Amino acid sequence: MLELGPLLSRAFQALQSWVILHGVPPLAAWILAKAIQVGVLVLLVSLVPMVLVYAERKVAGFMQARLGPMNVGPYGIFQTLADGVKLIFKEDIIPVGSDRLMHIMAPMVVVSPVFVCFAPVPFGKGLIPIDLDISVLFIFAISGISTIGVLMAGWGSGNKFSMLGGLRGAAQLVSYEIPRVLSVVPVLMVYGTLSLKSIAMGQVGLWHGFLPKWFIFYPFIGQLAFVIFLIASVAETNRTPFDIPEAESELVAGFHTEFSGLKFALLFLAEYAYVFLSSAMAVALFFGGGDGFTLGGWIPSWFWFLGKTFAIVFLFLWFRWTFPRLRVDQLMQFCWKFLLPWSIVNVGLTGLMILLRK
Amino acid sequence: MIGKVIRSVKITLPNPIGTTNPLMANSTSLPTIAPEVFPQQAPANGMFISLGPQHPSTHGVLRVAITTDGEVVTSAQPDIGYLHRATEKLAEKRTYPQIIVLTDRLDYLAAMTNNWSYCLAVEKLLGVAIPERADYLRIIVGELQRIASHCVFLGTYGIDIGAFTPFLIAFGRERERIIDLFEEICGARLTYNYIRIGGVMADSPDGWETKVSKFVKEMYGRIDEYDTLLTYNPIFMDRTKNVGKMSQEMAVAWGITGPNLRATGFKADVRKDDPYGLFSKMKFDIPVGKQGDCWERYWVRIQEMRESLKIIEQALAAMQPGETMGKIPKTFRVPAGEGYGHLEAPRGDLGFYIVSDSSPSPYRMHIRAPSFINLQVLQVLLKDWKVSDVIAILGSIDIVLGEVDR
Amino acid sequence: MTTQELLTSIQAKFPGLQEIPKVQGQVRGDELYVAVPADQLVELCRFLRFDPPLSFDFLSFVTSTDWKTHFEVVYYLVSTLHKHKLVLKVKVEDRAKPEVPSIATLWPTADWQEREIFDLMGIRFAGHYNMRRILLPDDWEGYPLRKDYVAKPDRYD
Amino acid sequence: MERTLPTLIFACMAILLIGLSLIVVTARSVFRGAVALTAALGVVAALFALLGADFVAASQLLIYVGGIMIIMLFVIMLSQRPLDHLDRQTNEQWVWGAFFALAISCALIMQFRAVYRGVFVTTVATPTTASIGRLLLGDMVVPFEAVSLVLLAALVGAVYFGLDGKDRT
Repeated sequence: MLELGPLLSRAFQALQSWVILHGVPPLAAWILAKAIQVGVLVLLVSLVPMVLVYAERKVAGFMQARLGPMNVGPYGIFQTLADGVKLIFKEDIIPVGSDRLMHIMAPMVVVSPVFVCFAPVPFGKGLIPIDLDISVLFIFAISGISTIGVLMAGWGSGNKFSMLGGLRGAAQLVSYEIPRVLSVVPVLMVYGTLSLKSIAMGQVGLWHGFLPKWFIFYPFIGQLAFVIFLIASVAETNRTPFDIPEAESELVAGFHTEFSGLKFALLFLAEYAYVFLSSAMAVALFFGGGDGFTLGGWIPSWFWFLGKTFAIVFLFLWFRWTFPRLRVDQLMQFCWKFLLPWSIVNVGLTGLMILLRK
Repeated sequence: MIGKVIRSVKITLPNPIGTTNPLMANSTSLPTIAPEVFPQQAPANGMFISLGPQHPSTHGVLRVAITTDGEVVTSAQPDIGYLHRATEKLAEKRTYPQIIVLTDRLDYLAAMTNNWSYCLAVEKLLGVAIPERADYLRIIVGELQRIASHCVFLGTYGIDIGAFTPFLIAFGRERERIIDLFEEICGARLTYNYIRIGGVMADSPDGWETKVSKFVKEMYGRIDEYDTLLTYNPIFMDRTKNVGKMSQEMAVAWGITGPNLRATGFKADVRKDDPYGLFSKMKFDIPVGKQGDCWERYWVRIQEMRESLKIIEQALAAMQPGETMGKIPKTFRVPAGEGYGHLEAPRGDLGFYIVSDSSPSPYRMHIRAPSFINLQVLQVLLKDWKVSDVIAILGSIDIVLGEVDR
Repeated sequence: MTTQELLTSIQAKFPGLQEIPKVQGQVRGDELYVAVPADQLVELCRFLRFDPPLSFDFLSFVTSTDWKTHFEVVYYLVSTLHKHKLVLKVKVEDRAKPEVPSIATLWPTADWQEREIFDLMGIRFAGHYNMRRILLPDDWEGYPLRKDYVAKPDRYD
Repeated sequence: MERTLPTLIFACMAILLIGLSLIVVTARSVFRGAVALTAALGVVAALFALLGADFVAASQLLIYVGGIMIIMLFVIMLSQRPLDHLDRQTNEQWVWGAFFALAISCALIMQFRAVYRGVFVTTVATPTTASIGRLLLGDMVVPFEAVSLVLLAALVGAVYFGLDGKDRT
């Protein structure tokens, strides 16, 4: 009824045929169609951080016995918009003694992979921009490029604190990438595919008539995989308790100390977009994507997907406002001595389970 | 490390100090903790880091120059004086009552105890007795001030370690209420000028005492909340336990006072050792730590807040209506001589040494500022710790730059 | 230990030392005030610090007063074990080049306090490892806490 | 149409790759050179993707760009200072280097021209993951494991050399 996917694809086809009827070559029409898709996606991905920033402020406010933004618009809902406008008009400062080219390129390198990463995310029935066969691997691979941007930002600022932040960021991101990828391997083994859409589709249905067939409900392996994935994702997005690259009490603001205006906004946007991406991935991998178990027929799948995603985003916000920050060596120990062994154990357990099933 | 979760297990630390002094009284060896001159250049394979004066974790305009060998601090030299206002010189040009205003600006997070300490010294010189009600009011505001000050410490220390929420809870909720109480009694929220020579500025307004006792009752629960939020948080404990350890010998030799000294297990408190006001009538414990690490410095402060609440309750119960100002003329001359008054401020032993030549203003006033004296131990305390521990150690010493630079 | 006992045990080791008598009409705390010549200071301090019955392990503060004719350096010592207190006063006659031996090796807490006195009062502490200005800028002229210090108006006045 | 568009993209990518490679060897700043190398590896991944090797492309990005290059940049950041790009990276052998590079590339071009004459770039849209997996754990399992053993040995060696003298036992 309210499913957007079929509606959109029908509208799309109508548009395409109308354009071709009016003498536009099919290739141009195809490019136009893709351009519209990309435009919508980029717009959505840019809007999501604005929502998240507002949510973060409100959640923080309620956790800290205060109100959060209240002045711009009712309950301050336009606060992020105002901030965005402010950031756009702010002076863009490139410090003397910095590597100018790296300083300018860093925010672009950080932010552009995010948009690409959203391409294979199944937002709901028929709402998947591009169904890649290797979408899980694709997202991990592309999001790794952002790390280069963090390093470039740290290097290009010509500031010791930025440099330290960049170094810490690189070490942390590379380390946590490994348990993060390994934590997803059990899911891939169970569903036998690398496509997020197929994984999400594989989780539709109920066990014993009441328990959804989501991966998280696989005994032990599901929960363990999800916990490792969540922790590693928090670390990948540089948020508390793993916000060591930008630890404000130690490194001022880490790798984005020297960024202002739009460049800072881009770095900020990337952080929140990655939070959203990680949550969306977690939903597709562990929570059945757009599957709405018993109520599935009543509420559209995209609504389910977004609802679950924001529930996981809330976890991210919750962590940030309750935990202190780890020290660098503790962070590394936690990754290499706790997360990594357990994620490997989880892969083994999953293999055992698959063998036993056969 | 994350594995060993200690949650809501109240750790009771036995008091290792009985009546014997831990410092071997007959030892003739010198303490081997003489600092070294700060090297002018970074070591060959090390780095030179200038932390501050504009840095979010130096709690004001403090600069700490650090040289490192890899991650390890090889030498640290705090650089102060950015906030120097020459209070001691200014005092020589002002009359005695006017100086109270200056003392407000020293430790601006604990202005009440500054006023009190100064007034103690002047009252010693004058030899006046102050009314009982004034003494009780002083105890109440003094202990409230201690709680407020420790609330700021708790919050800012949380931020240093990366937890933002305790700051807004402790600073924005509980301290705010204490400040409201202060505003009601003296009209000011930060620089109170409430405790005057010979008594206090004004009696408490109607209903103030019930408000205080209501606050005290609620505050017990709030401190338990801090325990769940920060004190026993495993990450917080990982960051602060066994970090920045200070031995008793070292602490005493460096003149450390207050919670920092007590965290080493040394039972020293001016309120007990050299009771002033009516503290000899009050029943309270001195919480002490064991090994003087960052976590215990923090923990001692949390426990102290509980003890302060007990003192306030006792003072409220014992307080009778009466005069709040002794018989002090509007203008007076202090007899010539010298006097030293000190008390247990939130940051340690705060004292005023006043030399008078029977003129309306002191001939010389020296402030024994606990933050200033506690800060210098950083020269040796930071050594051999990792760079990321610097913030944890610096924050746990709890300095106020207004008092360091005076 | 009472002040009298303190005095006798100090005088047993340092016979030349005298208590500063209380001037008629002046007020003073009930601590023991002892005048020490600068050349005996370190030796006396070492004795006070490590002698078991005395064990003044805690140096509360060091300060100085400008008496126009001379300077006076004041040490306030406390024993955390016996809870007795002692005030040492060192008179510095030489106004042109005032110098007192440093005791920062006995009580490290004197480190910055001596530097502060040097900074504001201009008394040098011989043997201090790092005798530099601490609060004021290194190029500051004069010693502000001296009574004959004249504040020069700067661009902010 | 289907033949020219991929070929066009391929040509663009090839030119980009050559340009980036030239930056790698000529950049004054080591850091910039490494960033250009990262970009070049990314373009190689794009070429793989264009040729239908989607798994290899993603692995290329994940391992080279997201792993190895980050470690290299990390090392450069630890050992260099931001203003080093003002220094000139001199290499007296550059003439000979350029000569041999040109000679080798000419030889390769000549060779490949003969083999691939008339072959156009075609994108194959079949997933390759499963077949690669079967190959690696089937016919190729012995070389695969041998390679991982070599890597393990290299890792142990690196840890050994990374230790301080006193920690070596």
